[in-house]
Amino acid sequence: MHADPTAETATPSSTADAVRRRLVRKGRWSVAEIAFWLVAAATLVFLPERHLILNEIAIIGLFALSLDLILGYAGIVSLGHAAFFGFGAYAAGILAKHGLADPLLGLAVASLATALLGFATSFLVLRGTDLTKLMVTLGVALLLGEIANQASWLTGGADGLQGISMGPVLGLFEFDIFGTTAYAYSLAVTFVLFVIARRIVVSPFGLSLRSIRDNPLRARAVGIPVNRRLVAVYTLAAAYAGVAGALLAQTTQFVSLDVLAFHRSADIMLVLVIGGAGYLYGGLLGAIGFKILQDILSAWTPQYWQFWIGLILVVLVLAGRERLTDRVKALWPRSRPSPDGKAQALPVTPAREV
Amino acid sequence: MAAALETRGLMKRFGGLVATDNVTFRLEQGARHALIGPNGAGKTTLINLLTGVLKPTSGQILLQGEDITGLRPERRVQRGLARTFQINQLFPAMTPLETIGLAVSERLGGGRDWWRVTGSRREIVDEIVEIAQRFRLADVLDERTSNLAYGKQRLLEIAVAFACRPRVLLLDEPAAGVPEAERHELLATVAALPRDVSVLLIEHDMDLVFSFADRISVLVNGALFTEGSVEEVSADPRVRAVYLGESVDE
Amino acid sequence: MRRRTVLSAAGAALAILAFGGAASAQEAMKIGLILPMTGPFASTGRQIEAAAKLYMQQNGDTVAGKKIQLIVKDDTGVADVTKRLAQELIVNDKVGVIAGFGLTPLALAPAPLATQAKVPAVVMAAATATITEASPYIVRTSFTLPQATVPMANWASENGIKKVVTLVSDYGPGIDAEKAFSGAFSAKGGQVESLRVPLANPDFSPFLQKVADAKPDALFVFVPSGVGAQFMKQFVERGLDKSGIKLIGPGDVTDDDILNGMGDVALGAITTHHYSAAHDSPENKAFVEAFKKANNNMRPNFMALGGYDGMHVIYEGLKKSNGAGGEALINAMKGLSWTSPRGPVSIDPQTRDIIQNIYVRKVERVNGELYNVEFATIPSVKDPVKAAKSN
Amino acid sequence: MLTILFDGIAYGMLLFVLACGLAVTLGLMNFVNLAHGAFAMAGGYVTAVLMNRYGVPFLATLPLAFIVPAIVGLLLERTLYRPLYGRSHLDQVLFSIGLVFMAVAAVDYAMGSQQQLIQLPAWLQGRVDVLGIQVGLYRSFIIVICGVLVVALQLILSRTRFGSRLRAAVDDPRVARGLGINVSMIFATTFAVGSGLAGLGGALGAEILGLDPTFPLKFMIYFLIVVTVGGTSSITGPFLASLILGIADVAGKYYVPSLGAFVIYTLMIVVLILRPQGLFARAR
Repeated sequence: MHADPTAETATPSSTADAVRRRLVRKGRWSVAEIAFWLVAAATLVFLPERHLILNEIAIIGLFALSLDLILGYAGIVSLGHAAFFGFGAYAAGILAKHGLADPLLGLAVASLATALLGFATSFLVLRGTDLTKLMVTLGVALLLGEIANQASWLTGGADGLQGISMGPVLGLFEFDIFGTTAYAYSLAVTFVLFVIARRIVVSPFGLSLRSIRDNPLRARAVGIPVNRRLVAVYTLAAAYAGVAGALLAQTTQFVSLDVLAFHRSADIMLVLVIGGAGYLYGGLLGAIGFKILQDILSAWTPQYWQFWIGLILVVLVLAGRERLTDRVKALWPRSRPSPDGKAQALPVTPAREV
Repeated sequence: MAAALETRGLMKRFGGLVATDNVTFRLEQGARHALIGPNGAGKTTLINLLTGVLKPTSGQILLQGEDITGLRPERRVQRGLARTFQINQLFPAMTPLETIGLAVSERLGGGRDWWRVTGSRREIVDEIVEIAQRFRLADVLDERTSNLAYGKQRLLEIAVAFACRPRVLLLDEPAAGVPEAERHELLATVAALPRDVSVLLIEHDMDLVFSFADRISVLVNGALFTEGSVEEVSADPRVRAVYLGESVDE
Repeated sequence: MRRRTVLSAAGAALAILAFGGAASAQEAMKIGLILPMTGPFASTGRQIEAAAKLYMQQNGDTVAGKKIQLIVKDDTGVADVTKRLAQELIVNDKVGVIAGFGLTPLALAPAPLATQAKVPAVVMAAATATITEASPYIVRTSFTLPQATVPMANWASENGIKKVVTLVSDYGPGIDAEKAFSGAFSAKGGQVESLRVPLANPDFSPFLQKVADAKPDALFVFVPSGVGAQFMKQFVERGLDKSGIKLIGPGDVTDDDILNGMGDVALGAITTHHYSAAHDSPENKAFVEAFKKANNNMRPNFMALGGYDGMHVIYEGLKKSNGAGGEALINAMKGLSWTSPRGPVSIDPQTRDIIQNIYVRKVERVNGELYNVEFATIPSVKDPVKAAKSN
Repeated sequence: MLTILFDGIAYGMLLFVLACGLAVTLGLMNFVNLAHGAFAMAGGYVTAVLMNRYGVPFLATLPLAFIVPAIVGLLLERTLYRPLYGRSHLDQVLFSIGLVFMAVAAVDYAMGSQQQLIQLPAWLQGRVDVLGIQVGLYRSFIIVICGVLVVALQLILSRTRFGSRLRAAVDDPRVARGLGINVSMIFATTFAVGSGLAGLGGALGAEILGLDPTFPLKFMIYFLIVVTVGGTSSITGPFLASLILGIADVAGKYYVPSLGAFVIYTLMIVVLILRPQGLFARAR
């Protein structure tokens, strides 16, 4: 990390090598990261009883990762991200219901369909303050939920979409009642998409997104087509969320209206913010923390677990959430903690001042 | 030969207020041209018109002889018109390395590249190194921008604009707020900008204007008041009256 | 250093997950009770849980040599959570029966699991007719909406009502109720006009205005219990009661849980349902008294009864199957008949739905409190949808 | 026809009283207080408990439905909210959602999860015929109370010393502080009043909107819609937005019942796309 003291006097080529090393290093995996994924893979063998909730965690983690792409990297706040999650879930579910039972084909179709939806709605979030964006995205999700409710001939309406039967993954692995196939499948998909996302955020494209988040005025002045980039990442994130939704539909073989509900969007926001936005692992860690906590608390007190979740949120914020997440972020070489403790990754600008 | 940058009858009205009044102006190739004027003369509006942040009410802007009036800001940058900001507009959470790398890779078409790691292309790395050395940032490349000394931040501000390889560079008060100790480094760097870049300098600091510019335009109340060589303008009694009188002859 | 922190945190998470799993099941019969305990439908969950616990308290926790253990889970009213919880209960806790299910999608989501794992599922609340068709392992102890609704249509046409507007919440059970009523009522020569209200709807006034414009003899209404109160109030506020429009519907609108709080606005509403806390029988008196005593004077409603009878079906089924689960248990449940607090009931061996009396009731003030007072009985009603199919 | 308009106005007025406190906290303190609905719920429960357990008449409970949430709001503002003013919006969202969860579970624990119902006095029930229009008495009552409140708020903001200080603090807290205005005190007072108004709205709305522990979550979206559509820079913005939304919602459901639920969301999206700052925001 220390600056090369010989930089100014060294020959250009040796400096160039140093610069390149520094830039390329950011694409390299740290030990903590590798350990994280190894532990995740190990749970396939060591925690056979918990595969069902782990499956849900993997799906929520992917969903939160998708929100991180737009919130943490591009600075677009969304309170309606469930629109894409639910759309993907319905796409995959309806497809399977009508005979196309191959899971991977379903994922592909669902992600394409949601990408289209994301592209179409991305133009709504290019303008306005954070509050406006929150409400516009929320409105889109609510509208979609209402459409799904009305179109009960297609979606099953409020009763939910029944009669989904999935074929085996890759033609080999049937979904079992222990959720092992489901978890392995979701984890594998999440991992692959994570690797892609990780490449993307260290690419020049990813760098340009961060620059837009930090200072759109300057980003434009550097010649970055800001709107086009935002549309691109919003579309990508939509596709990711669509895949997460499709995974849920395929592994639970049921889709109900609440995949589009407000609480999905709000929960995923909580998950991401708890885990910390802007370093990709936030969504995954947040999903693990939130779900385990919820599982323990709601087993302990099914009626009143929400109180304790609420208390934890309040304490977390008062105790300085960012300090905690910064400590975790520091494990990842690329993102350094901000010394002033201010939200470097949290682009939410004051509503009145934009 | 076409001017590097030219405006023809440029007008901007905000409601009843005329902020830019029929400005027709040429920035010659390789020029070192200063634009001065008292506060509220409309310098910022003019810059915003040139860079495309604002749309003119009427009139034309030409870059290297081509009409760019209707182009969006980022397209103008891609055509070779870059600017710096009077108040730093940097990426506080990024390092100078990333900032310059961003601008370079963007210009080389890398911004659409979402698969390769930044820095995997040789020509990008070479150019980052060249710019970092030119702007004396090589020893702070890995610092967080928000932690840099103010003078270094100003240098970075110019370096980012320069990394866009502009044919025309608009410098908006580059030395504003730089402490005396760091000033020399900055002025030397500005003076050493290559001659194939035409520079329009917007400045309050008359020392800098006189040492840097070979031509001066004076803007008053949104209109072009006068234009000429440094000697002509500094000798013009009307200019002294409206402007220089206050800042030079005190 | 930091790496170690994260690794140990990961280890801790693993440990929590591992030990969160339950111990193995031996001579116990576990019942997984999955209910919405939080969220908008929490009161459904509370009633059922209270009734199930009351039943166990009254009848002991050992049946056919097996110790009954009740595991309550909160699905927050979200279908995929219900499914996951059911799956975990079956796979990890090795439950012999899953039960509860507050809403239609919550009952439908885990249905394939019941089939796959051969675990009986006792539906204690959800009332859409089709639910028992989703799996041969589903038994229902609540009611079906057509079951409660068709008698309403018959009663209405027999009592001089010619024109009815139906107003239902726009979701499965609502549409079920609307179809059942319209079908039966127009078959008898009545005239029906239909309105559907979004489920999340705080203000009924525009819909009620439409009703007022239509000037029907009666308004047939189905909204989820809970929203019923707001509906009643706005009905009266709009003066529809005074303009001679009768309020009729299945008993969800005059839910016992909140009926007393509605006040005089509810007076005179006529409903058909399978249970009223005011049902006049010794079984019911004992049930209501014990329930109130155990639950801080809360009045049991039809949800509670569904839970109570659901436990009864499980207990009696186990007795008949000698403690065996799976297919033996579901077969033992078929055809059970007993006297419930709601009256004589039995489980239809073909449809696994409950056969029960439907009562026509009117809201009246009894000893200072509002009750649905039964004044006519239609004995042994089967679910009309499935009855029509089998004919 | 006019009845629909009347109902829409009453509904809109109610929304306004419920949401205006949120507009103020958002506009003035730049604080995203999603727990706003919890204060409304508190007011509703104050009224319900006083009426049902202690037999206090409806009208007499209303001042308390204002005062209790206002005091709670004041205490929370002094202790928990204040340290978070400078924090990011996401922190504020997380914190206030946490408060909502706690409030929901706590009320559930204390009061049970069922609907709380109140009995209006006889003179507020039913409706009368005014010039051929059917007018609900309770809705008229709501319109009158809310109308008085709107006028009073507007007068306080535009005519009193407190109002001018408040506006100064809104425009630029630093300058206001420099002028010797006790900004912190103004914030606290405003927060308390906003919470109190929400409580009053909750009490008035219990009859029409229902009241159960999930109230703050159920109506959060509506409050946010009112505030974003109306803009946060004035009181009149959210007021007009409430009216428009109320009327559009009621009329939409009356004339096109099958599309009823779409109206309010579509309206919001369209408005925000055309006017991202809100319909009635001052140009900046």
